[in-house]
Order: sequence, then C-alpha cells, then structure tokens
Amino acid sequence: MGDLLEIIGGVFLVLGSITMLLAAIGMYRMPDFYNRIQVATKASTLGLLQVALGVGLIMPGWAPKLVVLFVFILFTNPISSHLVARAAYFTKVPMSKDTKIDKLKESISKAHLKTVKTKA
Amino acid sequence: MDQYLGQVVMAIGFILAILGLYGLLSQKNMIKMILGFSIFTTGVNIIMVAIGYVKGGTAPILDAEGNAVAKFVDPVPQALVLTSIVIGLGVTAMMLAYVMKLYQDKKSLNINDYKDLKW
Amino acid sequence: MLTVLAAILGIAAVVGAYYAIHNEKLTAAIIASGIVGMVSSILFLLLAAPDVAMTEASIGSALTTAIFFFTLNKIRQTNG
Amino acid sequence: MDKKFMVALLVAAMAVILFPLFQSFEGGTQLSELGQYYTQNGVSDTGATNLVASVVVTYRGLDTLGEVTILFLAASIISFFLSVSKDDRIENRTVMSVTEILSTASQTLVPIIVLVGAYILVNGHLTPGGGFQGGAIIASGTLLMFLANPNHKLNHTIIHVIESTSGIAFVAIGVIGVLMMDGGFLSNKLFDLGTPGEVISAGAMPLINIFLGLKVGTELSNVLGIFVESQNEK
Repeated sequence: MGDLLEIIGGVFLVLGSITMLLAAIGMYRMPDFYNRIQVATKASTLGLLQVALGVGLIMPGWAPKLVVLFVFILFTNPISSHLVARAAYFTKVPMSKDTKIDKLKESISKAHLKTVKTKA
Repeated sequence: MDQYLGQVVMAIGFILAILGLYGLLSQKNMIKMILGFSIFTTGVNIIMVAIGYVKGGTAPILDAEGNAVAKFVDPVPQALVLTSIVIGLGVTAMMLAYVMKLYQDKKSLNINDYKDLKW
Repeated sequence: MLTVLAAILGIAAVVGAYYAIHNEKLTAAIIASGIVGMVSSILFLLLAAPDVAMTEASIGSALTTAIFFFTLNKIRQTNG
Repeated sequence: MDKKFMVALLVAAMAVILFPLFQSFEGGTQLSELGQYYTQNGVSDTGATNLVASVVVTYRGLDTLGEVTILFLAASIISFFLSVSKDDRIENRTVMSVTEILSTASQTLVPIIVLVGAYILVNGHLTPGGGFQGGAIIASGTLLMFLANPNHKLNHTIIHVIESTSGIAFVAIGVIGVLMMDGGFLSNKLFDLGTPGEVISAGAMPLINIFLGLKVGTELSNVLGIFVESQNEK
C-alpha cells in the first residue's frame, strides 16, 4: 500500500517537473512580455500544485501544511502576475505586432486615475 | 558529493560583499549608494552563516521528543544574522529618510552637491 | 548536487548585484537588488538555516524593495 | 590622488583582508566549543527544541534587548524626520485606482498572513521561527494592506500602546528573572520548563517570543506607515 502511494506520488512529481519545463520553453518561444507572463503563470501554478500533491502522497504527515501551501499558491500567483502585467501595460511595454485586440484600452477611459482626499 | 558547498556559498558571499562595497564607494547617486550598502549587508550575512556551516549538517532543530537526530550546524552565527537582517532594514530605512529630506532641500540626488560640511 | 544548485543561484545573485550597481534606471536597479535578497534567502536554506531564510525572504525581498519605491515615488513627486 | 584609484585601492584592501578567512575555511567538520555546548545542553537548559530560538531569546537575551533598542531608535529617528504637520498636507492626491482583484484579494489574504505570522511567533521554540520572523511576516501583511489601499491610515495610538507595552513587558520579564530566581537577567526558569516539544513548555520563552514579535511587527509596520504618509507632504 505504501509503495503504491509512493509510486503515484513520484508520477505526480515527474508531471510537475514536465509542466515547469514546458513553462521554461514557453518563456523562450513567446514573442512578447504579455504572452510570456501568461505562459509562466499558468504553467508554474499547475506545476507547483502537482509537485505539492506528489510530496503529499509520499509524505502523508506533511499533508496539512501542504494544503495551506496549496491555498497560498492559488491565491498569490495569479494575483501577482495580474498586477505585474497591469503595471507593464501602464508603463507602455511594447506588444507584439500580431496583437489585434486590446480590450483593456477599450474598457479604461480616464477612470484608472482617481483622486483621494488625504486630509482626515 | 557536496564536499565544497560551504566554500562555494562563502565565495558568493565574498563577491557580493566586495561588489556592494565597490558600489557604495564609486556611485554618485545616493539611492545607488544605499543599494550598494544593502548588497554589502547581504554578502556579510551570507559569509557569517557559511562560517557556521558543518559538512552534512542539518538545521539545529530537534525532533518532537527532544532527541538530536543528526549532526547540527552551529546555531550561534544564525542567531546573530537573524537580528542583523532586521537591523539592516532599520538602518536602510533611516538612510532613505535622510535622502528624502536632503532632496527636498536641494533637489539633487548627487552626493557631490552636498558640500556644506566640507572644508 | 546541492553545490551545483548553489553555484547557479550564486551566478544569479552576482549578476543581479552587478545590474543593481551599474544600471542607469533606478527602478530596474531596485528590483535587481530585490532579486539578490530572494536568491540569498534560498542560499541560507541550503546552508541549513531555515530561521534566517524566513527573515531574509520577507525583509530582503519585500519590505526593503517597498521602502526604496516609496522613497523614489516621493522624489518623483517633489520634482513636480 | 585620483578618486577611482582610491576606490580600487580600498576594494582591493577589503579583498585582501577577507581572503585569509576564505583560505583557512575548511567547510567545518566539527562545531566550535560554544556551539558544541549549546547543541548538547540546549534542551536541558532551556527546554526548547529550536536551538536558534534558545540562543536568541535565552542565552543571548541581553544582546537581543540591545538590538531591539537599536531598531526602536531607528524607527524613532525616521518618524521624527518624516512626520507631516497638518498644514503641509496636500488636500487631494491623484493615485492609480486599485483593481478589484487586488482589493478583494487583500481583504482575504491579510488576515491569513497575520495568522501565519502569529503561528510562527507562538511556535518559535518548537519549529523554525520566533519573534523576529513572525514580526517580519506581520509587517509584510501590513505592506499588502498599504498596496491595496494607499490612503489607509494606521491607528498610531494603538500601535504605540502595543509597542511600548511589549517593550516594557520584555524588560519586566528580565528583571523578574533577576529578582525572584537566581537565574540572572532574562532567566528562562520563570515558569516550569515542561516537556520539550509541547506548545506550553520552555519556561518563559513563548511569552518572550510573543512580546518580541509584537514589538518588531508593530515597529516595522510603523516605519512603513510613516513612509506611506510622507507621500502626502507638499
């Protein structure tokens, strides 16, 4: 029984490594910053989750801590890359020439700047 | 296998410390100087932790029953570096506060423009 | 094996430090110094110092970078 | 003398000073005498399974007190320099609006981050962690709060009360150790040492860790808050 769990965990570890490798290849192949950050975020989130699952199957004692890690990765990874991409858009990082549609430009007028009152 | 891990990491610490010192001395921009200082601090911290490293040692934490399971690394340098990192943040923040006030005064980040105490 | 990993991380740290010192753009230099902090936290973990690695990860890469950017923003504001 | 030459000379001198340290370093096959004493007698002396925490809090507690004082001095100098008077404050500041994703995520994540910080702080004598680490993690939670809402105002009264109270409590525990026991300043034997590996064990160490973490966390949050508020100055 323990051997079977270990084998399944090993398979998940290998799957996670392959996903991360695909992310690295995608970083090299993609034409511009926005495509690259999309590839890196999706593949690395999935790869990290697979690695965590594999470790949890091999070492069942660590499972509660790995669940907490799961939640943290699922929350923070997409949010941070969303913010990085948004910052890149507003600092005018150039897009690839093949980009046809720019939805963010349509939906944002001047509303992204707002004035706040600083006096209490 | 990992015969030279301590030496390799210590060499990295030396290179970082010397690069940081070079940046601190050679740059004119005050923010760049503070960046050099923080890199220097990081390098010195790495050197200190590497001094306490023991070949094949594990972190100095016992198991749940309070028995030593394996060879430990030295806990004393780790304890010193722990406080040194937090103080490094405090000192960096203090220097940046000085830079903000100096910039409000003279509108320049160049260290050569501040000659009030030079005589 | 760990030695090779440490050497690769060390190259990243040294390149980041060189970039932080020699780049003209301040924002890029600050982010490079944040990378140095993050990499050095992994080096602490390799040297069997998890306590130090935790502190360095949250202070060296998050708080220091944030304080530098607050200063930069203030300087840009004062400039008008 | 040329300045570049002087810089090169100083850097080379530093390298020459540091090189013998590197050359004589053998990667360490055994601990120093002090480290050996700490690793062998750490558990029986302090009852904590995390030896780094026992060095920071108990064996070298006086040094830690000095370091907390340095941090307090740095924070005081920063707040003295960057405090903004009411007349100097600009009325309206234009900032980039925060996306809904970030504001929602920060509402969910900040309590979790502070909870993780508290866990690390309370379990400092068992697993990696302790006052300094927990405080730094709590401060990074505050940083996320500021990123999600740049106009957030910290309640300075509460922060100062927590900071001063924990500082006084830290010193008070040390003085009680001198007066009541014969263990000396910051003695660990204020309470029963208990069995190593349980949450309530190791004498006064969890209590000291909690006060240390509260002090470091509030101090770093306070520094961040001052830096954010100084953006509103004219």
